[in-house]
Amino acid sequence: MNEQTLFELLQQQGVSRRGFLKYCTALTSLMALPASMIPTVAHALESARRPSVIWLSFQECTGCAESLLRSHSPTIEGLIFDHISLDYQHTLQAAAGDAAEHAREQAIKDNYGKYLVVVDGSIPLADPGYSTIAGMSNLDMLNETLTGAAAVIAVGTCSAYGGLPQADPNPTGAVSVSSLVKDKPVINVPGCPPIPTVITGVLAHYLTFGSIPELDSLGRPKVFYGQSIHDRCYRRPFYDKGLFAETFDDEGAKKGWCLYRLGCKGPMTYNACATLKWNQQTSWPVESGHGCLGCSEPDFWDAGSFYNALSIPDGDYTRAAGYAVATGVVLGAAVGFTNQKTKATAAAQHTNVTVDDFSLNKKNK
Amino acid sequence: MNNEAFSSLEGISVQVENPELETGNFQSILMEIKFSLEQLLEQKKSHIIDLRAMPWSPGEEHKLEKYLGKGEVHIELDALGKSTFYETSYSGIWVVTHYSEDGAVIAKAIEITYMPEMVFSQDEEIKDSLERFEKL
Amino acid sequence: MSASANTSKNTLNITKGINALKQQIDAPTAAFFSSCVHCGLCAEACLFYTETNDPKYTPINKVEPLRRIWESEYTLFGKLKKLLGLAKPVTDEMLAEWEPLIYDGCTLCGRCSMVCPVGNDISGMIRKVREGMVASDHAPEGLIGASTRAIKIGSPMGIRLKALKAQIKHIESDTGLTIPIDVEGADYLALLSSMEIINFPEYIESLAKIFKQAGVSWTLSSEAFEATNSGIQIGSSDIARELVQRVVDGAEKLKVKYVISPECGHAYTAIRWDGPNLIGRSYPFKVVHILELLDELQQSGRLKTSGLLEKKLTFHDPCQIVRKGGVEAQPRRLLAQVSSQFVEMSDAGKMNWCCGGGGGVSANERADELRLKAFNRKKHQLEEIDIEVLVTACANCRLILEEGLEENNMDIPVVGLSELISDHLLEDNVVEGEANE
Amino acid sequence: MELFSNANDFLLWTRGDAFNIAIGIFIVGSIIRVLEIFLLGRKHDFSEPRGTEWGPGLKNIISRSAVDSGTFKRAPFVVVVGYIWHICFFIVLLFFVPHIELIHATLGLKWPGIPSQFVDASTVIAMAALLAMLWHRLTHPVLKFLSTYEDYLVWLVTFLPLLTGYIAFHRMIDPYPMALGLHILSVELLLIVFPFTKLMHAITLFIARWYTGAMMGRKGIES
Repeated sequence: MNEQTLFELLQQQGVSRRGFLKYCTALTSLMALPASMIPTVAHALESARRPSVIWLSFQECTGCAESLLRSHSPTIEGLIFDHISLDYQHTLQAAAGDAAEHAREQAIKDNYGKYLVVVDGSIPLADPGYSTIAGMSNLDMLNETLTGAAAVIAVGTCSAYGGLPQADPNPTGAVSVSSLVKDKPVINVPGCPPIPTVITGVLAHYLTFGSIPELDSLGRPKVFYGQSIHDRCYRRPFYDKGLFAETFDDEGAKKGWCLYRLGCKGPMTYNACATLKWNQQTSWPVESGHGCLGCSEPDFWDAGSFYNALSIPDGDYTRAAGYAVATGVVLGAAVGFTNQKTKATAAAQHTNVTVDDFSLNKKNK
Repeated sequence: MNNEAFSSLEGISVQVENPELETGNFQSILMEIKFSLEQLLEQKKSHIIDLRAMPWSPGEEHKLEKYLGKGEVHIELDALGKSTFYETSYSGIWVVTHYSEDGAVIAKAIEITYMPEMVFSQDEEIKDSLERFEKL
Repeated sequence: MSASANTSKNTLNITKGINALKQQIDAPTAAFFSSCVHCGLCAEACLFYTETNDPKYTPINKVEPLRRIWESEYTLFGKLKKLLGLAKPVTDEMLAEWEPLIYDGCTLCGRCSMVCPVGNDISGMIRKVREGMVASDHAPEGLIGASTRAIKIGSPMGIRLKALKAQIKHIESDTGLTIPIDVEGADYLALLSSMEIINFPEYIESLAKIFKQAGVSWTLSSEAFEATNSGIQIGSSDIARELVQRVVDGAEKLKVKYVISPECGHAYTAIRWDGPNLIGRSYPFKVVHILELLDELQQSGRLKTSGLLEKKLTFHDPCQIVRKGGVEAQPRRLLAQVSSQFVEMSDAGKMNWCCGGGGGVSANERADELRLKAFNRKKHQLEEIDIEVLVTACANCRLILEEGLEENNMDIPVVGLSELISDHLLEDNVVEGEANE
Repeated sequence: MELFSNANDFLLWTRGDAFNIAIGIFIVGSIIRVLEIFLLGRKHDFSEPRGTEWGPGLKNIISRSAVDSGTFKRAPFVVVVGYIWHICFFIVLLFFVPHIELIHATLGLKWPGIPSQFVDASTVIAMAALLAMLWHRLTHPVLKFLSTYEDYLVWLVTFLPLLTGYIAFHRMIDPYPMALGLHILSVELLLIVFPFTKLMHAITLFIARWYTGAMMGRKGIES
């Protein structure tokens, strides 16, 4: 199984050399590699094998899979999907029940040590009953599936960082994949959902080079998450000029000014929306006039209001300040009155100084 | 469903409200092109600028294409969907667009070269042609 | 009275000193210490630093004993520090070390208080530290002597009424003028500083001449002629109170409407600003500085002068009268009447530099060497303008200036402003003649 | 950083609990300090005033910002660098848009910001001024003599917010939430240290200037 190289597979489908080059060009662009890498990509693909992929869905909304599969025109992403062997995806596969689980076990056995595991959704630890598949807890299934995996791709913010299920108060005790998996490489592809191009870009990288791309400190591929939304935002010049939309329908908003004051989390969010855009590169949230929510960052649900500027504190600081004023007044008054007493005591203890009191005058006498 | 109609800004006739809005990429690309043209002449070295790898404000990319204009050569290729190659009004500067089989843009680049690599017949396939002729 | 020296059971010690410092701290002091950022600008305002380049004379450093008491007694954080043994205490040794800074290296000129960017009245705080110094027996010998003489004899220089009367007699016979003494119901009671009685009796003569022309009803008091208040200089409110009380008693006895503070800096501060607070009540009379009175007489046309002194001269602003007393415009208006070549020295007016002998420094022989060094500032100021006559309005400044000029071989006569005015008084008959026209 | 699972967690903590604690200590401490001052009171002044207190006191609050020419000539460095530092610091503090947003959210006041390039330049100048002041403190005989550990502590906690702000603005630490968190934390450190150090001058100098101005005004002295 899967012993054919990708190039051979394409040839079988009647794809010409030019078609292959075009495919490589698109793939290089997809992986956000410089165009000068096209020959390298082509060379790598000539000998690349079709990997087996097991897709596990835990506490999730299927939005990530939708993002990827419902791209309304099957483009290069679709091509990539044709060229992996998706051996288990319980939402998509035809098989059900024991047969489905058998497919998973079979894929593990056949590709031991070489297959990829894609996870979307977080894993509940408070009570396994919150999410089970075929009577098996998510944690058990993850552990079992991971035994022979080459690497894990955590697709979506839920699997990458816990996401919505983990948001305060986190009733299910949801955790991310990376907090459980310590002995395998984990690639986080966060986003709610992630840009489909990014999901396929990461798969393409593994497919092409057989290795995982360079990751940042949060386990995200640097090629896609290396720069903040803010730094690549076309509205950035307005931020630098101090021109801000104050409401969603004011003159500033119409002129396309910066959305920072309307709560845009662009400065703290690392993602590729500003360049890759969404819906076949049609637009992206900021271009549509709404600030970035920061969906590719850990705990973005709990990072304060989506409509508050980033620098605004989230805590109940007015109450804290109120208590502080009251405490300050009480303590200050107490200290103040003690001081008055100290001073009054000093005044009471004062003895009138006369010139006769100087020891010099006493001696002279 | 007409996918092509929704595959680009021009397709849904968006009116750009603020044409002055610029990222500054327009100017920097012109600089990069100028530098690449010098390299092409002096060292015969081609260069590709991937237009997908940079942020654009609405309409800015279109402005660049308009600025470069269209030249004498226009090539269309049909492999895994359409691809168009045209030389701009500046010789040596090509705009290359790859479409998927459904007409969606999958890659777009400016190439500074004598002729985009992909247009040339490929050795592997010339060999294949030869084989087929030998069989005659 | 002198026998009480033996019987005084009141021992001055560090406990008393600390207690006195505790008593001195008020809201302004706390605000000042809270605000200091150690910028060091006050050093540049202090002639003891500028002329020695010794950082220990930085004004804010001088008030360190008071700051320590404030921190450990009147701030919550300081109290905690004290509880944990982290506070730096005020000890007898510390006060002994600070004594020369407080008495020899500060004339209470108040220049630092004008310069401080956060607005701290540093010289006011140094005055407060002196209270603690006195209570802990750390006052310098010279000032103890002056205070003792002031209390026991009635004058810091030991001048008795007899000596004043002799001077008066001398003046009266010389000029034919009358110097009224103990005239009940007079409008003005004139005070004198002992320096004026001994060194500059011309002042008394000038007063008599001017008041005669202006028709001012005035008197001296045999019980309260001394204006100098050594208690203010040594920094003891108790001693100062007793001395102020004598003046108030004398003035009340003669039922005068005004008391005239003479050409003496600290006398003005003592009687005008500190006095009512020392005795804890307002006066039934008003206090005017002689320059204020002369200016008023001149403005109202009662004082007429003739002729202009055609020598290049300048006015040395006495700190306590100008910077700390608010009498700045008056001497300049008066000088404009009698001189044609008046020039200001650099930093003139409320930013003028001290002569170096104020605040009791002149009475403190130990400080002589430092004082002469500090005089270099004045020397430079005077050299810049090259004048022929130096006018001032403080007998103490005048003495210090004369000594400093002599030490530096600068031949410039120093004149009191009242004296200069009286020298240019219009002759009586001419006044009448003018009045007839 | 074991306390926090990630940089965002850290940022949230600095903007949440840590901010509450810092603002609490700042408010409690500052109120105590101000009450300590006012409750000490002033003795009634029996001397006959020549002028008023309120007007000259308020005037002195403003006029003390200007130094007399003689002192300026003697210490131009302290005056010039002091001015540059305070002006640049307030530009950065009050006109950087994220700061305005914070003030708007906490105090409800709002005003227009200025281009971030100016803020950026002001930050650099303010840091340079602070470094120059540190150098001056370490070399000038008077400042060397006067300085205590507190002066250097205050210098540090004042410098850190500028440095971390600069780092965050230029994304010199990855990830950004960590940089921003460090910036906020450094400001919180400043707020906490504020009531216990000479940083209090930012509040008490108004009181000090008023008292001195009032005292002089009473005597009829131009301050």
